[in-house]
Amino acid sequence: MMKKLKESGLSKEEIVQAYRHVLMGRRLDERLWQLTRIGKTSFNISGQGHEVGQVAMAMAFEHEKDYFLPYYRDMAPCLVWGMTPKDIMLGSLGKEDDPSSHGRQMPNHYGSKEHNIISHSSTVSTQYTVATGVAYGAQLAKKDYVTLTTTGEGSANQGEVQEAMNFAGVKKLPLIFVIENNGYAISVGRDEQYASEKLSDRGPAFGMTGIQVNGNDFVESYLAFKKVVEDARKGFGPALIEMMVTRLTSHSADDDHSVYRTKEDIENLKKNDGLLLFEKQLIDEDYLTREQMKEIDAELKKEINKATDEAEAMPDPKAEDILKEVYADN
Amino acid sequence: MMKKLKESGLSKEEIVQAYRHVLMGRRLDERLWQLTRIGKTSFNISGQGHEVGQVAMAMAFEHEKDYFLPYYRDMAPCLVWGMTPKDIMLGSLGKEDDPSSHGRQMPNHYGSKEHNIISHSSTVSTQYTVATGVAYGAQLAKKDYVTLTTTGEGSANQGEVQEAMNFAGVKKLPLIFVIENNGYAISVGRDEQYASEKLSDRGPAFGMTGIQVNGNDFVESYLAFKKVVEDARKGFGPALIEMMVTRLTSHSADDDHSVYRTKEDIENLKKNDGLLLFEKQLIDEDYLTREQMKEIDAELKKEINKATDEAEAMPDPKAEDILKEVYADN
Amino acid sequence: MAMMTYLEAIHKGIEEEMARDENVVIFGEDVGGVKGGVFGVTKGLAEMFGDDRCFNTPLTEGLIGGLAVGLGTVGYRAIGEFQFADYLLPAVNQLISEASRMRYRTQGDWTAPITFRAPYGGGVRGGLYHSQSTEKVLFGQPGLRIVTPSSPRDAKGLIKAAIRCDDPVVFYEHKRLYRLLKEDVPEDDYVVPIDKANVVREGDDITVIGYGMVLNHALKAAETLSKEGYEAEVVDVRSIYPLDKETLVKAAKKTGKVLLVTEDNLEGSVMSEISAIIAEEALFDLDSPIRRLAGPDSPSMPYALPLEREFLISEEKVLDAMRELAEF
Amino acid sequence: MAMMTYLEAIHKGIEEEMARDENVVIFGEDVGGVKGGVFGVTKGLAEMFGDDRCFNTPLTEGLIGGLAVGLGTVGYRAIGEFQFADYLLPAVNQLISEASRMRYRTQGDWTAPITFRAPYGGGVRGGLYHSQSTEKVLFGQPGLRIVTPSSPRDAKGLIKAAIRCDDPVVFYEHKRLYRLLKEDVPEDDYVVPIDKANVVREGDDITVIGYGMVLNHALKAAETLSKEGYEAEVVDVRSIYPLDKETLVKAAKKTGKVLLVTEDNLEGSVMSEISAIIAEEALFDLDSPIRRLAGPDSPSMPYALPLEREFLISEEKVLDAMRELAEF
Ligand SMILES: Cc1ncc(C[n+]2csc(CCOP(=O)(O)OP(=O)(O)O)c2C)c(N)n1
Ligand SMILES: Cc1ncc(C[n+]2csc(CCOP(=O)(O)OP(=O)(O)O)c2C)c(N)n1
Ligand SMILES: [Mg+2]
Ligand SMILES: [Mg+2]
Repeated sequence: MMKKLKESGLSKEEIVQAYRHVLMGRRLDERLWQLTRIGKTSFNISGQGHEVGQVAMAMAFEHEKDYFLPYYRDMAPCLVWGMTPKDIMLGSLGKEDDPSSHGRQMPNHYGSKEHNIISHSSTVSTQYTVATGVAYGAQLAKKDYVTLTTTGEGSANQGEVQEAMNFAGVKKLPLIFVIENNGYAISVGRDEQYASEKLSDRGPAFGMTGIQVNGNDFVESYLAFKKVVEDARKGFGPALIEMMVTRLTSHSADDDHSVYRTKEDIENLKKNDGLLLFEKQLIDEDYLTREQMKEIDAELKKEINKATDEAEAMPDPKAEDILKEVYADN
Repeated sequence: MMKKLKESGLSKEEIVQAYRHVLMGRRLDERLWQLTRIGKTSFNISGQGHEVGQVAMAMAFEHEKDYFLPYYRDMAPCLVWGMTPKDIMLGSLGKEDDPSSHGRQMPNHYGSKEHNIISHSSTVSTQYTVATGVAYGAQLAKKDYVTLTTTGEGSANQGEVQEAMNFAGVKKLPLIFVIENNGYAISVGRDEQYASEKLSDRGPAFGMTGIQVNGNDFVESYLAFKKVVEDARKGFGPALIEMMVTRLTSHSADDDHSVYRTKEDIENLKKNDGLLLFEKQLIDEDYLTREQMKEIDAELKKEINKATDEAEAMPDPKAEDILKEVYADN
Repeated sequence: MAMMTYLEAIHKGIEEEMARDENVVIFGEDVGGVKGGVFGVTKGLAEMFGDDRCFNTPLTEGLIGGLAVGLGTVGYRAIGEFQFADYLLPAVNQLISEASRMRYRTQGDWTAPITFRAPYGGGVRGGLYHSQSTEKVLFGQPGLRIVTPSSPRDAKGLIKAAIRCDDPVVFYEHKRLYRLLKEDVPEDDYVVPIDKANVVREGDDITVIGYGMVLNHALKAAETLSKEGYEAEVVDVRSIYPLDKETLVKAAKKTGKVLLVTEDNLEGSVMSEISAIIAEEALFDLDSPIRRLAGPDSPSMPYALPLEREFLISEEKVLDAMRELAEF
Repeated sequence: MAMMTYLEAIHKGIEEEMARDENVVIFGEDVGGVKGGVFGVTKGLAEMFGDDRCFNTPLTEGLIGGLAVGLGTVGYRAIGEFQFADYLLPAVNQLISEASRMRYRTQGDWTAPITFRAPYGGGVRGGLYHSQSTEKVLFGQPGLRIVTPSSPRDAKGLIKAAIRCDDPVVFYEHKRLYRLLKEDVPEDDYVVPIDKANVVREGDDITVIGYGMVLNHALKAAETLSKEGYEAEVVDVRSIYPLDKETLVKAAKKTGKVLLVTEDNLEGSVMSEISAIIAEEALFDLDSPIRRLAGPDSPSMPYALPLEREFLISEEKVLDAMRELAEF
């Protein structure tokens, strides 16, 4: 049973805005797969099936001041934080103006100085310890920003993740750790990844609240984040949230999940598609009609087309700039 | 309130033997401090205050077949496993016949091929992941040996420790993880090290039992280990035991704890001296008289004198052997 | 003989060793089950040898390192896979502090005979973190061996040698060569020596030393150069650490003109050590400065195509450098 | 001017920078509180600047690495201490994948101005894991700087330069020099350039290049040799990575006879890169092979005194090598 949308305390406008973000996440990602298939970009890795929880998560923060250290499936929350579809496109096409890395990192390595989204590498979970520094900065400066960092459930087993949680617990850092648990680390299923029932149990083991939420339940997710963000902002310390989500696609453009997921499994994925469930809820609870959704969809597609065209027209990084910004003095 | 000795299910002989090990741990370490002070050895780091729990721990294993991956304070359990005072001496004096490292590692880096004690480095806690390989070997070979590994509560925060526990949980390895919690990582106290109430809470977070025991309570410690070792041997998987102990000395010969422990703290240490508490218990529960203890003490000292003399007479490693056993073919 | 890609040859070598010795086990992220590795090197091994001997680990490279060391101490021959050579960095402490020293610090009482597999190299649009040559990070750690094959034939024989070796061996596999190279590979049980460089082409005019993708470039460039009247001696380093000094110095002395090629950055690469060895032992046989051809000193290769291309050593760049040296 | 040991000079440099810029923070195992580091380098800083700016971390080097990077991104200048250089190995992933690449991978949008302190070096009966020169593990990672002072005067100026530098800098401190060296150190606010080698002694007969303990041996040996009629040019590398090629090549050319000294293992050390640079850029100015004097290729130095002595480079060994080269 999903929590009713009105229990969120959000206005209708805000809920509709949330839907737009969720849908934009989906549609933009679909476009990126297309671009990958036709060879315009060489790689994609997507948040399909994570978007509802991701958007709920991001909406619990104040994007003007809070910091975000995402991982590669977090396109939707980066959009909530302020990045534009064009920004994402520039990254996937590896363009000079890509705000994430200026074409230096692979697609889906999100970052934006303008929007307080701190660059992450491909090496999983290093953002967890980096986030402790960002959060400690708030304490030092006596600022009330809260820091958010995310990773996958496979990556959450990296030792550094526990080191970061341990330190955050000790210093009561204003830092929200998130594990987006889609049950797979590429082909490796839950049973081979960890033995505890819930990963959120690791919260208390490191001195903080640990909450598991259903990432398909927008309100459950949003309220859980709202609470821990408020607490963190008040100085009550960090929290760990395990967000249960579904990976609807293969791991990435380099993977084919039909090798290790049965046909049945793959067919069943649709039942857990958070977008479809969210749409049903929006209709059932009278926030939007199917018609209105179609209109939004059309608008978003136009925006995506425009972003694609504009991004494609932008220049590539120049070969002669390869040594730029290796050090501060070059 | 400490558990009565007879509740251990151990015979009087076994209990007295336990006491001999505890006392030998203490006396041998005292000798090593002396040797350090007069410059015969350059370093010592000791288990004083850990011995009662350590001996209880070691007695729950079958030393002919079980493997032990100790850390530097584990002289007493190494003695229980079969190493001799002379073996220890050879290590502290850096002699060629030192079974731990043939004089190549610093003192107190215990190991013995003969006694299934696997060599550890100075880099803390790497033995935790190494121990998973040893334990996985039991499953592969369908052997029923159990593996024990230990570390300090500071070192237990290393990421690798959690990686090891996580894997052991997944594979249900016959592996007992121990944290000897003496409240200090050199000068760093508990509050700066971790925020959870008990480190044993990390057990369930990684899919295994976690038990905190009072390491000064011989029977409580012994019974806890006995149970988890039996379970592990039956294939029920790993366990984490947090053993609360006291560090009676400075961290090592290179440290002076009076800098960061108050005079009062240091005076109070004696109250938590497991050896004294154990002796009182042995007397109160009629296992030994003060007189008999003195006799034992005298015997042990003789043994230590002999071990010292014999070890001192042994040859140092030869300079020309510095490249021996870098690779299999040299 | 059978036609095999570089990837198939590695697979075959592992399969043969697992069949030959039941103490050989293999593991890593996505290594087990039906996936059999993100590149498919271990595909089928779990079915063939059981899920106990070929299995997935959680996503924790430190654990992969320690697990392998522990298995080594109790008599197994572990093959630990790092999914990408870039991702062995979280395991560096285990590799240096434990694997490479278990034997030395116990004077042989305990040993860690391990093969760590690490797919490396650029030109796959992998950007900063899926393209690296990380061998320099582990280079110069006595007790550890680093090897890499540059042909399918060597790939099979060398992985077998690594598995049988009683030392810990880091076995680098060039990702671009996986499917690019195909040749006849013996079907019988042979090993390639773990500690020998290989003169793959003889010539009297210049000496080119390299391994991996750039070695293949050098071989092709040597043919072109031959038509121009210069013959290049081409040496495959193969045993990256410890180096086979004898073969390298001999090849350097033979022509007196040495070109060292690596797709790693210029500074701090394996080629620097080779240069130092030659400068120490063959200086008076040299007719020209020891020339290194390498990537620029940027932190690995960026993703965007113009940047990746700028970073990579191409056949053309190798040929130019060889020609220049020949004409020196 | 004030007489200061190498240790006091480092302490003083940090203290001055913390007083000068409130964004400078320092942390590590035992760094805070009343202990102030196992060697006492940070003693008093917690009291002076508060427990927020000088504090203890849990025993987790990966965390120290990441914490520093994160602080850098939000405008702080972190000084992270690794208690021993041996124990930065668990943080190698953070140092290479994060610290050294934050600037590059964002083309300067995000940066990580950090100083990582690492006490290194042998001769302290520290055995295999308290004696290492781990700089070679980090060498050749563009984006990262590695420096080390070899005198108290440089120690103060260089730690200040490292803290002010907008790049991540690994600052190696030789444990044996902490209390061994004492000299007059300026009390004013000076910095030593972060990227320059230093010619510490002029001479025309041979060139000796080194850093740390062995550099001090070389300086003493040079005096002895001078009495024998040979004058040695002695160069302190100081900026280990990137190297100051210009100064090094010039010094090599000046005498044509080069001795590279390191207390690290022979193979894969920083000296190999220096040798490669000289072999590339000054080959025809050389009158003798480039000679390296280094520890044997054992995994660091064993504990037992005869073995530790065998490993270590002594003043005598340096003098012998210098004399041999001078007479070549
Ligand atoms: C340190 C490191 N090891 C391995 C990889 C290769 N890799 C990339 S994603 C991935 C699986 C991640 O799974 P999970 O954390 O569950 O995240 P998900 O992709 O499911 O969202 C792996 C093994 C990597 N990027 N970094
Ligand atoms: C990876 C690593 N970092 C730092 C050190 C230095 N060091 C040695 S012991 C120690 C404190 C250990 O404390 P704890 O784990 O509580 O064990 P205890 O000494 O109290 O038994 C430190 C920091 C080390 N040996 N290894
Ligand atoms: Mg996942
Ligand atoms: Mg402790």
